[in-house]
Amino acid sequence: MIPRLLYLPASIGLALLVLPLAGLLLKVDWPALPALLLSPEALQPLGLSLVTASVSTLLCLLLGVPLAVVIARSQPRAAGLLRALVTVPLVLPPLVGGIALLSLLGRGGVLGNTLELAGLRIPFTTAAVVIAQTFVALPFLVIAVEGALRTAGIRYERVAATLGAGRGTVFALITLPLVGPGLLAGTVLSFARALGEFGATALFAGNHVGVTRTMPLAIYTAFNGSGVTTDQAVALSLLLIAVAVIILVLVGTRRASVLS
Amino acid sequence: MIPRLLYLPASIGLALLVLPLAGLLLKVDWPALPALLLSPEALQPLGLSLVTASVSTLLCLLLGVPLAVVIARSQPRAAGLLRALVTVPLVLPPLVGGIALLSLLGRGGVLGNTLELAGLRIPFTTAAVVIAQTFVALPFLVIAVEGALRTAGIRYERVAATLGAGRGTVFALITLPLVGPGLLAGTVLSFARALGEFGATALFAGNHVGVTRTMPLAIYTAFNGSGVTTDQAVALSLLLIAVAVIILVLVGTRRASVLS
Amino acid sequence: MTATLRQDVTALLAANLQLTRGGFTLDVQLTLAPGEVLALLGPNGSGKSTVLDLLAGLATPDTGTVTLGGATLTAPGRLVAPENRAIGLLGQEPLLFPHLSARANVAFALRVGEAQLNAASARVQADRWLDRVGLAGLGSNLPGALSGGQQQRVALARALAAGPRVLLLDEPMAALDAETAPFIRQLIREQLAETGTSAIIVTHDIVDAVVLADRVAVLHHGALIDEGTTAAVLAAPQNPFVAALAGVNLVVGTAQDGAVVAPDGRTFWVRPADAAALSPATPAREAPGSGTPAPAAPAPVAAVFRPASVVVHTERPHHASPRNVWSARVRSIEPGTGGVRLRTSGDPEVIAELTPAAVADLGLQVGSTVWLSVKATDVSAYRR
Amino acid sequence: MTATLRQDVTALLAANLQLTRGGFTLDVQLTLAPGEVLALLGPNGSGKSTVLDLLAGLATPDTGTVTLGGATLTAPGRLVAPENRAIGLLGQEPLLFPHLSARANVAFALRVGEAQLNAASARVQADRWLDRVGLAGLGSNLPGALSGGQQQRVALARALAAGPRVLLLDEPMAALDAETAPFIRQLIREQLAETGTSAIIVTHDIVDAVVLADRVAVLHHGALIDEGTTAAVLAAPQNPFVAALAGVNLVVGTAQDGAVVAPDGRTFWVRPADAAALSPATPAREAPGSGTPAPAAPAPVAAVFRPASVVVHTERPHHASPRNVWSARVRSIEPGTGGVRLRTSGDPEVIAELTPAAVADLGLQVGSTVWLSVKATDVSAYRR
Amino acid sequence: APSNTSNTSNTDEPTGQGLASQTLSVYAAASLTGAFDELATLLEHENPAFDVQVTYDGSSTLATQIAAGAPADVFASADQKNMQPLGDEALVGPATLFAGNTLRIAVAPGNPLKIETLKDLVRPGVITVLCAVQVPCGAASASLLAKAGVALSPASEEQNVTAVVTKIAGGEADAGLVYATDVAANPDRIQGVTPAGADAVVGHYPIAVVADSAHAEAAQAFVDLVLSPAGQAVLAAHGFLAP
Ligand SMILES: Nc1ncnc2c1ncn2[C@@H]1O[C@H](COP(=O)(O)OP(=O)(O)OP(=O)(O)O)[C@@H](O)[C@H]1O
Ligand SMILES: Nc1ncnc2c1ncn2[C@@H]1O[C@H](COP(=O)(O)OP(=O)(O)OP(=O)(O)O)[C@@H](O)[C@H]1O
Ligand SMILES: [Mg+2]
Ligand SMILES: [Mg+2]
Repeated sequence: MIPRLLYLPASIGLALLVLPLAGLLLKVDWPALPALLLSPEALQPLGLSLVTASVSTLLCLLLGVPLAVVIARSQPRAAGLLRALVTVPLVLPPLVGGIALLSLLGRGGVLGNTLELAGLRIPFTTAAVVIAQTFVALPFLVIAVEGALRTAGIRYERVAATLGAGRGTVFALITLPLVGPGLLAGTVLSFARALGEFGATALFAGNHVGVTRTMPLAIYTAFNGSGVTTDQAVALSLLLIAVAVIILVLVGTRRASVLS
Repeated sequence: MIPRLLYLPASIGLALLVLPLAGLLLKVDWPALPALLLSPEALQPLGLSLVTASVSTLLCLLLGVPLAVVIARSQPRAAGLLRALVTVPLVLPPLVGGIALLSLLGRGGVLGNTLELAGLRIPFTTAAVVIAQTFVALPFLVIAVEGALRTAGIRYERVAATLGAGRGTVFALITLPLVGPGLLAGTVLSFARALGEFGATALFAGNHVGVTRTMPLAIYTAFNGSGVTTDQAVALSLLLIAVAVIILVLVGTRRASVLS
Repeated sequence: MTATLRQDVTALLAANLQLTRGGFTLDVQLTLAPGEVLALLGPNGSGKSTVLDLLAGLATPDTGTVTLGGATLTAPGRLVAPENRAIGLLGQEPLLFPHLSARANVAFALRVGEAQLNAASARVQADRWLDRVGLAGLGSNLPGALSGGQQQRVALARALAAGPRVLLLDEPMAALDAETAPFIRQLIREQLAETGTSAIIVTHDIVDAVVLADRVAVLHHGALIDEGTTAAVLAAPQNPFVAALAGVNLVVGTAQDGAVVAPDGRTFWVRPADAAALSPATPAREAPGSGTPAPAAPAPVAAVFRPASVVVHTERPHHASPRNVWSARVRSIEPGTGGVRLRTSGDPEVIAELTPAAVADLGLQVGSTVWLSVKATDVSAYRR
Repeated sequence: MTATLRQDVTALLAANLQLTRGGFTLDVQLTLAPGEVLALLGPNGSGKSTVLDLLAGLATPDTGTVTLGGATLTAPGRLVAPENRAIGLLGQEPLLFPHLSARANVAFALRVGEAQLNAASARVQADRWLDRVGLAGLGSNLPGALSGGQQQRVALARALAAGPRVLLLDEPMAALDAETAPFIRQLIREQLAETGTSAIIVTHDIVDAVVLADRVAVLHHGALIDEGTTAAVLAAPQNPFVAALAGVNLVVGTAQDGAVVAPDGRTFWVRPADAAALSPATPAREAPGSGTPAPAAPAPVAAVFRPASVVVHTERPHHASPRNVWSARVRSIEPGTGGVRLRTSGDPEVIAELTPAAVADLGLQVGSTVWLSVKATDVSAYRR
Repeated sequence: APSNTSNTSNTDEPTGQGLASQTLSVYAAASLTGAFDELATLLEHENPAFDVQVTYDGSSTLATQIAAGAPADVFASADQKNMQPLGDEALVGPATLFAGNTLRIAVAPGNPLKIETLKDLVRPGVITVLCAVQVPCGAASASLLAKAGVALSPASEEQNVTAVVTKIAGGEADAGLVYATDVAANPDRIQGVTPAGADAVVGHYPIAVVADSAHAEAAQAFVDLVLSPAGQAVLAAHGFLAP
């Protein structure tokens, strides 16, 4: 059922996404790779990245799914406005996201001052990493799930209601399963975005080994380290990509089996 | 039809996305703002950003929609793999995207060498900006449209075929309009992402006034110039956000009216 | 409206609904007594599904109210949510939850509906329900792996299993096969009677109305044009739709000397017993919405006769006893289950039913000119 | 299969299809002559919609072929795309394109189908089609703003407008109201005849088969169990489904001295003309799939009689002439369009139809024990 | 208070002796990477109780973070511009200049295009990249070019000097202006050419203890080490000039 004409642009699109990654492979110093990948400089940021990205994704689900429901079920005008608000963080250059978070939660920030009085300091902690990642990843989840909710429509929810099911039951047993594919897509997108997050984290959370140095920051550090070639940065990137591909393929296959 | 329990997390989610932006507003040097925003230092990058992001979005549509169709109509296994490949660029820290593009299209790159012989040089040109933006924005379009295609299903396409409609006709008159909302969401996402793109652009395209200095690069440059006060960077960010919000709301409202 | 006011005191469900959607306007008053089953009939697009949506709380009327057992469900500024109404709705499409098996679809209703069963007993009961609708063994099939009629039966089982106080069924027998339909009809009948559930059943099949309903109401262009027991409504069709449903010819015209004059001028003499009723002085059976007719206007009257009562001749019958004789052209000839049906020209068209042998003998073809006759004693009449 | 082979030479469409889906197995051979209209009947889930999907190219059989006018459409390793088959399909759901108005839905078929009209004339013609199906004025409505029956009519107009060589209609009359149905049936009939289109019509309404089809085929559990002219098939039902469709009682049993012995031992004497045919030596009307019966086995035979032929007594009739007399319990009493229908115990159950007055006179209730009789001359019989 | 802090901790006190094990956080400009890594090791060696963590980034990023309350103890900036506002706000103690840096023309190893002077940078066909004037190396480059009277329109104004090095090492650009220390740090990837007048343009690096530092004494110890002859020797080995 695929118009033959589409295969050409589809191939170009795929090539545009995949070939640069293949290009990276050519830059890898293969003999030195194994030692580097097993060094604490590689494994510690990787661990931190996986943990923070997972927590962020969870937060995205907890906050984003409800937000998506509210938007999807709002009047068109309100939904349009909410959707625009949710999309704005996407437009922010990563650095600006960091400035914005600092200006809210940093010393001198509106909320930051209050928190400081309560003895809580968020910036430059692992919590800051999670917040920065959630901030940048949340829009993906919301937009993806909202789209799925809208496409799924409310026909089945209405049927469930006429059978006597309360809203919570309908949400858990009907709505969520029906938007399963969209939810999974949104989760994948936001996990990927959280895993790759660099800009806002760099400014808002800093770059402290073991605390806030996630994989992207480790790559940045390796890249900026004078005297070090880009080799290390490329190797670390490769590691990040490999882990991401494994996770994505695992999820993708599970998703496929759910759908089929 | 919205379970009441969802309003709390939804509000927190929205606050997380919106409050940092509000925090930014507090950092603005309002009296100096109008002059700054009307200066060429602000308007030229804005113009360049809008032009390049629009072209990138167009490219995303041309390449991404076919790719999304191919994935959506593939066997589950193949689709899972393709989807994972398409998602990987999301994981890349922006800097690595830049390295990857350079290693492919740069002077020493695989394709770059060939292009060089043909007299084509891509880095440091506006074309490089567009390529970098397309590279980072394309996954959004593909994932969003693929999800919409999958949810829309093929029932109507099958009906159209039994009426005698060829694949191209079905695609243009049935498939595309049916995934309208998903397509619009994907377009918005990829435009937003292209507009905010900084990392890959900085490395792959460089930072040349009028040629490759897009708004995010201008913001970063301003940030480096003004240091701690960040006034100018914030002002420029504000301009970018304002333009983005206007575009998003306009599109969102149009989208709402299409849906209603 | 008279009918409504008459029943309000004993009504379980009472509704007064106004709604405009584009060019379509709905204005309906109806009531349902406890345990009563009402068949809601009407042509396509007359607003039947819309009425059910309004009753179930899935749509909001522009103005109007819905009350159930005295409690207000719908009123200006008030809309009790569908899940809190105890009104079930089986819509025109089965809409089985696509991610749940047939069994799980029914079990869902048993868990969230009146029964509030736990997961395990809901599964057991669901299988019993599937058995009752003739789908034993298909419980594990997802809706996509069920045929259209099988889906319809699961949806029906699900709606019945929810156990609401009032059940709204929108063409519940559509898509069912001829062998199954009577059993399912019987199942609905027994289930409603056993549980004392009131119901409104939308159907295009007069058999459903006859078997299932205590009373029928006929909707036309968003307004109720007739209401009463099935027999009464079918005996005196108020409009061509009801006549078609009853399978009779209906001539609406004006009264003249105990006969009915059709719009095209044909005069239909009617049986003596009814001829008197055509005189303006005698009050007719009151149709809902008719109110008190203005005495000055010529009262509209109707004549009704069965297609089988119409005799077809190729020449003008001189010696025959029928007083009603006219000529017409044959518009169409179709086989029917009761013989061959001839549709003949005129305003209104008249349908004659005769045996295939007769059609052959008379050499009838589409376009033939024929003479038709019907005995006055076969024509009943009434004031509208 | 004999029927298939017989017709192969003149067949426009010929299909031999095998498919297994979960517990369901389909194995069907069928042919369609040019201009022929075949009614495909069968209980829910017997595979009718599946057959149409396979013919239209929307599904692939496990094995088998489909040929149209000699060209192979489906074969191992070959599947001509639906859009290149010239086979139209109106599915069981209307599936109007939700983003296109009623007019645009029909116009789509006129543009991409046989007619290949340009946009402007497609719009004009589409409005004409909407007029023909009684929807003039609703052309601009989106499908969401149409009632169920209105959607069905648009879908039918769209399918007819595409002008395929073979048209497959899956319950095209479902959801239509009683007044409209005859007109739409006539429209389908005329359109198919005018354009010489061959068609297969799936329906649960025997009227559709009688009015529209030249021939009927009965599908049961994925296999064709009967085939022939409507009259022939209804006169000698091959199984309870067909009997239900024909509205008759069917007793399948073994032949004994010119009578039919039911599974529960009741003996049904049949009319003399048919009694001879029950003897094993006489060849019966050959049913498709029956092949040559093994001569040793007791040949299954069937007795058929109308519910109205069954007389109900409260005591054993001594003096009565009918040779067939038996007692049974009343299982259910339902009003029907032809009177009151009594379902009585036994294997098989027997339905009796009598007037409401008779029911009252006899004081019948569910559970009553009654005596039933039917005259041998009212019972026809045949070998299966 | 900040001004006192630097005075109370003295070099002649036994450095860090008797202090509990503590982690010292140094925020340093990216160009200091090699040298400060060595100095950190040196301090830890001298005083095993110290665990020195150095965070490298652009000076403006680091300054912004310190202003927002980042847990830094020492800040070493690549220019005065980013140190000044922190001092004005009393967020850091008094700053001391501890190193200088000069510019080099960076070219591909072997100098294939034979670039010897600043004027060669404007030769047709030569792709030159510079730091943006907003960052320290860019400001220095602008000043050097202005003094030499060369009007140069670079192919790109990079956000930091590493990007300039990367572009030249990767072959995207033919030449650029980088710090002498960058040339020293990347001997295999780029080659340095000293332009005339380079010594006249010196970038100055200030260092200061952060006012909020929880480890003020240790912080001062690090600053003292940097300023000590041993520290200066390390810096010189990495190509830095004396302040
Ligand atoms: N948005 C709308 N604009 C215009 N007309 C509308 C709109 N929505 C519904 N209608 C009209 O409302 C009428 C009532 O529809 P409804 O579905 O209630 O009919 P119904 O009696 O159930 O018919 P059916 O027997 O075909 O199911 C239809 O004539 C339909 O065209
Ligand atoms: N994936 C599957 N697994 C098991 N059974 C299936 C699957 N898909 C379809 N079936 C079965 O195939 C049979 C044929 O379905 P089909 O839709 O062709 O029936 P039908 O004759 O059109 O019935 P109806 O009159 O109800 O429309 C059904 O019994 C259905 O349960
Ligand atoms: Mg309806
Ligand atoms: Mg079917």
